[in-house]
Amino acid sequence: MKPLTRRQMAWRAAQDLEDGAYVNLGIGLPTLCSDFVPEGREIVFHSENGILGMGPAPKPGEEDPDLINAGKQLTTLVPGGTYFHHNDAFLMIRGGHLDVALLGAFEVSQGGDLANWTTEDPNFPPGVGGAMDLAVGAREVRVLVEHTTKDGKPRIRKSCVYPLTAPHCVKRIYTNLAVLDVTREGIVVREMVAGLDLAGLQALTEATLILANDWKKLEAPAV
Amino acid sequence: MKPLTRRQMAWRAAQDLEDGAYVNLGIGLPTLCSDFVPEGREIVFHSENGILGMGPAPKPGEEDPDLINAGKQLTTLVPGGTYFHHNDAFLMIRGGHLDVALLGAFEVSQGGDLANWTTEDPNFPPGVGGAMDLAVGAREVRVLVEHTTKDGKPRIRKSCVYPLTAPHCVKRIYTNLAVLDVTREGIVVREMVAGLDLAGLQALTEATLILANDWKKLEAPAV
Amino acid sequence: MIDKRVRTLAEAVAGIKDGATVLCSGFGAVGEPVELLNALRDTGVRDLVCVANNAGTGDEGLAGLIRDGRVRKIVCSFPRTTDPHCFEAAYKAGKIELEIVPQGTLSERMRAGAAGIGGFFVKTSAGTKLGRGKETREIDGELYVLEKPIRGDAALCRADRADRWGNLTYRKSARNFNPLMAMAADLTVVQVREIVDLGSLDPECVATPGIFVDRIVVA
Amino acid sequence: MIDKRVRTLAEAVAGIKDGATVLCSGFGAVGEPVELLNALRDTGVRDLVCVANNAGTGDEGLAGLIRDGRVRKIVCSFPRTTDPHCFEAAYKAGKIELEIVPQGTLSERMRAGAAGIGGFFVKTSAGTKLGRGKETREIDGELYVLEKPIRGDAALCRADRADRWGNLTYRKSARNFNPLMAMAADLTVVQVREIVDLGSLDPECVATPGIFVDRIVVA
Repeated sequence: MKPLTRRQMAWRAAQDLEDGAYVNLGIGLPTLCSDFVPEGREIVFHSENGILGMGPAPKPGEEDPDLINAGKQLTTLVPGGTYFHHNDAFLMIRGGHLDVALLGAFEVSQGGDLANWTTEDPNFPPGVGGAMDLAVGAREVRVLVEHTTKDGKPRIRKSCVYPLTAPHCVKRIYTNLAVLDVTREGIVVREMVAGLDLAGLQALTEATLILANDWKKLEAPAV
Repeated sequence: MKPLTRRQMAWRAAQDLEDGAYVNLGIGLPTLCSDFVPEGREIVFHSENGILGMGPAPKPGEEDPDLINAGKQLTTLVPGGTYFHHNDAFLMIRGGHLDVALLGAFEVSQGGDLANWTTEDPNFPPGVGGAMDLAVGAREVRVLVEHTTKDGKPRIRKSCVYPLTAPHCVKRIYTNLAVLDVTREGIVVREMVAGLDLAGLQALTEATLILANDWKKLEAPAV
Repeated sequence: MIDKRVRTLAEAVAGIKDGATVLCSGFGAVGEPVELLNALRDTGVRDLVCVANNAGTGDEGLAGLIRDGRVRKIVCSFPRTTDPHCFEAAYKAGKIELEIVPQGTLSERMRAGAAGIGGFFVKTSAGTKLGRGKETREIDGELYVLEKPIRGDAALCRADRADRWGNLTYRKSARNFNPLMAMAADLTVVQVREIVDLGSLDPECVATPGIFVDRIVVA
Repeated sequence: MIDKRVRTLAEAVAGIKDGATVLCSGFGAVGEPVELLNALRDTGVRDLVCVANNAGTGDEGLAGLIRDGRVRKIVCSFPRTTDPHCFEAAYKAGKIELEIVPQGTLSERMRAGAAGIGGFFVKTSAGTKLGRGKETREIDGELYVLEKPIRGDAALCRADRADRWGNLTYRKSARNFNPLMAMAADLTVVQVREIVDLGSLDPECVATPGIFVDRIVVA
């Protein structure tokens, strides 16, 4: 069994972004997806700090300190991009105008609850940013997350242990091992990496998994 | 006794607009006030259809059909003026950003209630426009109104007969006979036209009037 | 590729169904998408609920829809604007339902519909006939009424310039309800004076980002 | 004559009192009115409640106010941004109170404060720890929480260009919270890169109309 790398996970998630979609990429792993938009598709990336039409990172010498993404990294604007204030940025989020929010997670529950804002570590002050707004507002919430923690504990659980970002919001989960859909019947495995079977994946997952009849091998190029 | 003309009433109301004030002028009589701003004062006129910094009516040949005031008359923009959408225009109104709304009225009550949107005439459909928003939102609501109806009935009443635009909102009333302030103690006469005494004014007013100690003669130039 | 341009007015208004709630922009005739409204009438659609500031002026646009009996109900702040004879005739004949909403409340209700706000409290109309029957609440000693969002099945708007992504600019006071209604409907259709190349509108000066727009047509 | 220009940073922040609620704009350091915040610190003011997206970065601006113990409480969405050491030290020492508000809710609460909205219902935070203790309501089958407006005694903002009426434009993503906070305070003070002649800003492209602005200073 060969798990996907983080860049491969981002590549896989990017394949599902449809031409013309308005998409918000969460801080961290999801941000990588913008590097892997399939040729010929126009995706409009939204940033909660007032940008539609974010482009790639600037080339050396073309950085503008007034142009950053939600993760506070320097970014660029593509032709057709626009600027607006924070309140309009969140009107877009909360009002259901974004097609997809691709978010990171600590945990996802069987019912699609998302926990991605605090581990309640007393050493760190909590911070929520725009996570809760994105989780309730985007038309479809997808999550990019390693299948387990570093010490092997499942991140896809019967119910979340960490405080929720929003209940019942996640539709699809991309992990380094599988692509999973949250459905009324439970969590359905759409794709698994080669060398893994349902029992093997279930052993790394607390939530009960259902294997789709038409499940596929999860593959990604070396990116 | 010589009542003010409508233009003189507008002139008188305009004298109280302070330098730098943000002012919304209601449709009809109040709109005339913009012609009488005292020399040297910069007043910023607001229009609920998305304009700050309305200027005078356009000169012949300079009309722009896309530039109208709230009364749907052609208007102009002064240097420093700006355009914005309806929702921002009403954010300014409701959020207390306007210093003064100068409105027309059917009736004003002793307690400052304003009735200016419908007479409930079954022959005409009602229409409220921005009147209720202006009445509750402007920092100070002033009213310009003929002291009585054409058939001599008082417009300044103990309580309004017509449906209210907003309760307790009017601060000052300019009529063709007097300038009146709505106070906790009652309606105080600040100015009266020459030849009129309190008894004479009271006879034309249903609300109980109090004469200010320092009341003045209400005078206006021939405008 | 994102391309929101359509070639004809008929394509632009296609799919708006009988009984739809249609946000009709404009302040009087200024900023009114007259040609789109005429095209909507030509589809034969009926039983519309139209949300607008006024109730049509002259014989074209919203007035034409009303004259031809296509509007079951109008939600507006001020029905009698310049030359409202189509509306007045329908109203007197009892052929159109009228809901009067204060202009700022109308605007804010659509913004709530656009912004995912489930309801909001305003002072406007509290203690008046238009506030009757509404839930009220005293907040910091003042009376507020609860207002609910309005969303359109469709919004018909008018702008000055657009690009193929649907980014829009307006001219002067013709902006009025357009950016607001464009945000508050499931299908937003915009007639524009001119379509320009992507990237030629100043990104600091776009009044309606394309995310809110579904179709644009030159008219 | 309307002239909102002041000559010095000290004049710009004069009159902000101990205990004031101050809206501090910026997203991280971008769009942060660092020089105004430094000038505010220099006034010696104490016990501030600061409303911001983050809790300061580096040692200047909001971070400096926190480091010097001037901030009693911070209301923000994400305290740990780039280099938040001033905030972290104060937080660990128990010297600053922290209220976490989701970024969109924070933004909408300030808009409500600016717009005369007494309260509003949003889905954000419903069913979560941050929604606990809030009034809830089911609307069309979904759970909403009631949120209340935020207003500042003062707002400190940063813009690109201004005229003497206080009309403002911004640069790129440095716009962020600035137009919003400028609307939501009793006293709005803005530091700008440049002041231009009245009438030279395009009236279609002013992002903050001067009505919201009280003082401008070049910094």
